[in-house]
Amino acid sequence: MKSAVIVFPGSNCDRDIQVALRDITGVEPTMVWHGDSDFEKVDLIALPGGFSYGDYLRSGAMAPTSPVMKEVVKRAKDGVATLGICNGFQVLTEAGLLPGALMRNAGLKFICKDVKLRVDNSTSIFTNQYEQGEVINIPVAHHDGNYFCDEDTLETLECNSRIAFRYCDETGDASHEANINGSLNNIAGILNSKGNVLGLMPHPERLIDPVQGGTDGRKMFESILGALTNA
Amino acid sequence: MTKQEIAQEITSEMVAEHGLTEDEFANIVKALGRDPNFTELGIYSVMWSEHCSYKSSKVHLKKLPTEAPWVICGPGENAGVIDIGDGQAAIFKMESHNHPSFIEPYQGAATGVGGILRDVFTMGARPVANLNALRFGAANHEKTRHLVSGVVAGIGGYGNCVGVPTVGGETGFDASYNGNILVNAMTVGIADQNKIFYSAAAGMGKPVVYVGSKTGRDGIHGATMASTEFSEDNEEKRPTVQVGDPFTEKLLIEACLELMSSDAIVAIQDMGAAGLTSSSVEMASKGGVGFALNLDHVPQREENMLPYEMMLSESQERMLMILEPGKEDFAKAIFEKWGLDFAIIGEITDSGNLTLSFQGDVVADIPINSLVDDAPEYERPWIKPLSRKPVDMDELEKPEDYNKVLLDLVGGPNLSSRAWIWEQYDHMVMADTLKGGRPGGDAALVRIHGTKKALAMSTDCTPRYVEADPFEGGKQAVAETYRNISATGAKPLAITDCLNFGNPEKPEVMGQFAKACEGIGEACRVLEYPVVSGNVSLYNETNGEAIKPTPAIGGVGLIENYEDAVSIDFKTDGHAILVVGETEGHLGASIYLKEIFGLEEGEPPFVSLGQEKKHGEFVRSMIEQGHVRACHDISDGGIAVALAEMCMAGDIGANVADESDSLSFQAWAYGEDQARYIIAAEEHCAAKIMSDAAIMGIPAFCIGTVGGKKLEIGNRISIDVADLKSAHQSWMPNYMAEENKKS
Amino acid sequence: MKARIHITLKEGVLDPQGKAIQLALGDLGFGGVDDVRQGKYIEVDLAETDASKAKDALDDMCKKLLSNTVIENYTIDLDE
Amino acid sequence: MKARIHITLKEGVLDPQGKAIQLALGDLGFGGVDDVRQGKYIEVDLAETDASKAKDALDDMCKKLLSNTVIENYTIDLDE
Ligand SMILES: Nc1ncnc2c1ncn2[C@@H]1O[C@H](COP(=O)(O)OP(=O)(O)O)[C@@H](O)[C@H]1O
Ligand SMILES: [Mg+2]
Repeated sequence: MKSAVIVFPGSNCDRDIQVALRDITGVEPTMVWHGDSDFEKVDLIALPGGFSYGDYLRSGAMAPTSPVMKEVVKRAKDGVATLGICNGFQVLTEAGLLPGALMRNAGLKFICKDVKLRVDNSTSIFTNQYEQGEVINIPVAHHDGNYFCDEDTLETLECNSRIAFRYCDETGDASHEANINGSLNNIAGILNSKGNVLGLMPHPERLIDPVQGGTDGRKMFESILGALTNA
Repeated sequence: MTKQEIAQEITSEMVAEHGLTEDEFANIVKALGRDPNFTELGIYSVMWSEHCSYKSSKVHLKKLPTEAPWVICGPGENAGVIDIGDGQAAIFKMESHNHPSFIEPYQGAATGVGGILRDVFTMGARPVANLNALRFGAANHEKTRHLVSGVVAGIGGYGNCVGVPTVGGETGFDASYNGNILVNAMTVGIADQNKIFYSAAAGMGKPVVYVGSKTGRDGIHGATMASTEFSEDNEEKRPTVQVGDPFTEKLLIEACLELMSSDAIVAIQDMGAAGLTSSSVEMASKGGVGFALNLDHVPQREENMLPYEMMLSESQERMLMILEPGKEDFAKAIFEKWGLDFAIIGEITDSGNLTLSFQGDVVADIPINSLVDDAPEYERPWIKPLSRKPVDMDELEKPEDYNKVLLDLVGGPNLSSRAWIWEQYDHMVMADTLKGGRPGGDAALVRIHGTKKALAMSTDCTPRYVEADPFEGGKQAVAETYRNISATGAKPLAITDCLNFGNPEKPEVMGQFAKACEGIGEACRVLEYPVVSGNVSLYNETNGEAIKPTPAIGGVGLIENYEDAVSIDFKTDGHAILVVGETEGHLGASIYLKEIFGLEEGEPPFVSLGQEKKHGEFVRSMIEQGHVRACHDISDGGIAVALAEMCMAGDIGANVADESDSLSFQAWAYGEDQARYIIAAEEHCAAKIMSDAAIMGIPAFCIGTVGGKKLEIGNRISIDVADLKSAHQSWMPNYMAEENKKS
Repeated sequence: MKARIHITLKEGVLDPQGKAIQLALGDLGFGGVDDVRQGKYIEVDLAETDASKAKDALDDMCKKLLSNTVIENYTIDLDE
Repeated sequence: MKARIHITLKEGVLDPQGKAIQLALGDLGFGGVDDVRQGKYIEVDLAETDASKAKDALDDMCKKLLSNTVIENYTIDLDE
């Protein structure tokens, strides 16, 4: 399985996801500079976490202006699997590949800690190795992860099982207390309507080796590997 | 300032405003053979300021041990460098940003992080960890919350964006910092030993190149500000505050590292305090060469900037380097790719002078050696600090409820959880922070990318002790980092320091400084744990009130295989709990006396460096042999607090016997004797640990077992771990939630 | 030509920063603060001298970059 | 009573956000953008009906919370 990691100025989890992809797929991902308008054909495009363009103005707002994003948008629309983590999720919404917006955390502070997520869609190419309703442990690290969209969009997301992950407590309850950043319906990650684009705020690439504190992030990459190599 | 102002004659008021004494000015005139002009006066004033010249501290710093076989580069360069095997080096330093952070906590702290990062990557290292040692005023002081909130947000705002994990530090509250908070930031980086860059300029005619952000009128006189006392109205006379741009810093790191992978760079230096002045003077002086700079070529953000302003500006995110001739275009392309300014602003000369031209005129021409070698060096008078009387504990009424004592300690301002702080820091970016080395333990552990090795890092200082006895306190600060690192299984290798003190012109303060340095030096010698970099921050006084002497120590160690590392959390029912080291019940200058009785009295605990070394080595060898399941050093709050911390971290109880024997319970449980550790181990391992200890003559006693939901210590303490946790975790968030409430 | 752009959250979009400011003002003892909304204010200096062309360009800038039309509204004032 | 508060960086203070926006506008193909400065815009609804009292209170709010007077200036407009 071939993958590409898009590197924007200010990306800072690009190496982390590169390492995770290399480790799990066994193939070195291509690192693509934001200024390039074309890159080789790949099975997966990954938009890493970080602070593209400093996250000045709004998180993820400036990345869509870069040459590479035109190509990313085109390929994502053509059905190429596209994964946005943290800042990558923010970029995907700003680029219009996913609906809604990520606003400042309700508590206004940056949050970095392990959180519990409930897997609410275990059939997508990104999540098929998880059990439906499984509670997993993943770190978050963001200032703007408060998911917002209009009511119609929310209903569409809910009705079509497009909410991949929700913040929850240990028992899997997506409670108000477990909602770390004020996201609508505890949303932590969503899929596009075709299911080939996933954006999520937590960082699965930070939990792939037990010494990092667990391996719950591995399954996401294993899901992708399974889905894309069998396809 | 106009051009006329620049050309004006220098008056004695101007000299005084620049923080120079009459004698110092006379020396300038002597060195130049004429009166300086305004630009030259500005340059001398910053180079001769306390901050840049270390004029009061140098004589004492010279006594610190700086060598060991694994030291590649000690103090004097931008940061210290040590050998960590496999051709790799760890490069690190700690630095203060106290005054700016008091004036503007967010930007002050943020630019402090930016500055220390540059000190480290300028030497060719990729920064891999940030730490911060913070001291705030009393919790109930009206400014404290605002300062905590701004400083923490600033450190996070910068470090998170740059993408370097902030993995540790320390945070204290004490009234002596009400008017002078301390913000000490430390960065640790990793480089290949054959790719380390130094600052000495060499090679006649080679180009002097400026890269990074443009120069504005930011923070002119920052270095002089850091070299005077605060008074109430200082806050009004704010110099322009520097604003940090972490995005540009991130680009600068990547661009510099990219250029460094070639052989284009002869020398490189960041522009820190006193910006272009100190960077060019230091590079030239180290290389014994002259610099001719054309200021018209300096990238400028504002209009009509004058030489004085350009030379003294402290605009952030800038570097100065000497390139190999012919590599200019190659280098320029890299910086342009990263969207950064790149300008050739001058060349190396053999004049030995710093010669500045501006709009066709020579506006300054100063012998470099006079700026550095002729800088004042003072052996300021000092008096030996008075020694304190021991506290007579029998005079104090014993607490009735030891449960409440423990809850008050772990749930009080100084020992409560700092999660509120570190959760605002991305402490996992780069994906190399080890689970057991996340903030909250003894030392932070960050794996060296792509290897089995990990760095262990900790910052420590107990100002209570240093105030009570600067010599013992200086020793203790070093010993505590040594212990924190050893407790993870890593071998402590070297330290950096940040020596925060009051006004050096006061003999008592100078006495604290001198004795603390002696103590630090002594500890470094015995522990084979040299000082490789550091920073001094003096004049931490407001209206004549000095801070508690605070020599913050940042220690760095190495563990060969991170799978061997242990963390502080108790793991499983049935593990035996051992105390390594002698418990004598020393309560003088303890946190117990301070927080429970409101007393800051007595002598601090004596630090037997021989024992520190022996016990540290022993604990490390037990960890390496795989006998240890959890380990924590005993420091503030003694055995009781250490046990509580291990229970809370593991979410599991412990049953411990009251082993106070001839000591009173309070002395046994809360005494702060040094060179001690608590270890949890399976029973057969515990037996092995105790028998090995006996052979080596090291005290090691089994005091109980892990298990249950409560921490029970004899019949005096019995508390649900959940209650301990709730007290421990709620203090900071509750306190900070009151941020805007009227006080 | 100088433009002043105001970017505000759409009605119905929760404003965590505004809410936090409102609470903080209450805590500071300011009574009677019924609502606070926080937005952005951007000043742009343009080389363009034709007002209608400038306005068109600015409108485009707001749509493409300066505002997120999912959650924000914008207004443009031109100094002439 | 409604107030509109503008908070802008003092002259000479670095504005990394403004600079980044300016660059991004360039990347988007907008020529002739000479300068961009970003500030905050805050709307406050007050129960107070006396304009001069409201102004005093707002001034106080700006000093104590809304602006960082070390690096920012503020202006207050009252809708009356
Ligand atoms: N400002 C801070 N930033 C990050 N971590 C911090 C900070 N202050 C304290 N910590 C973390 O909290 C834990 C407890 O700190 P401290 O009480 O100094 O430990 P110890 O007494 O073992 O040296 C450590 O893991 C430390 O790294
Ligand atoms: Mg510590």
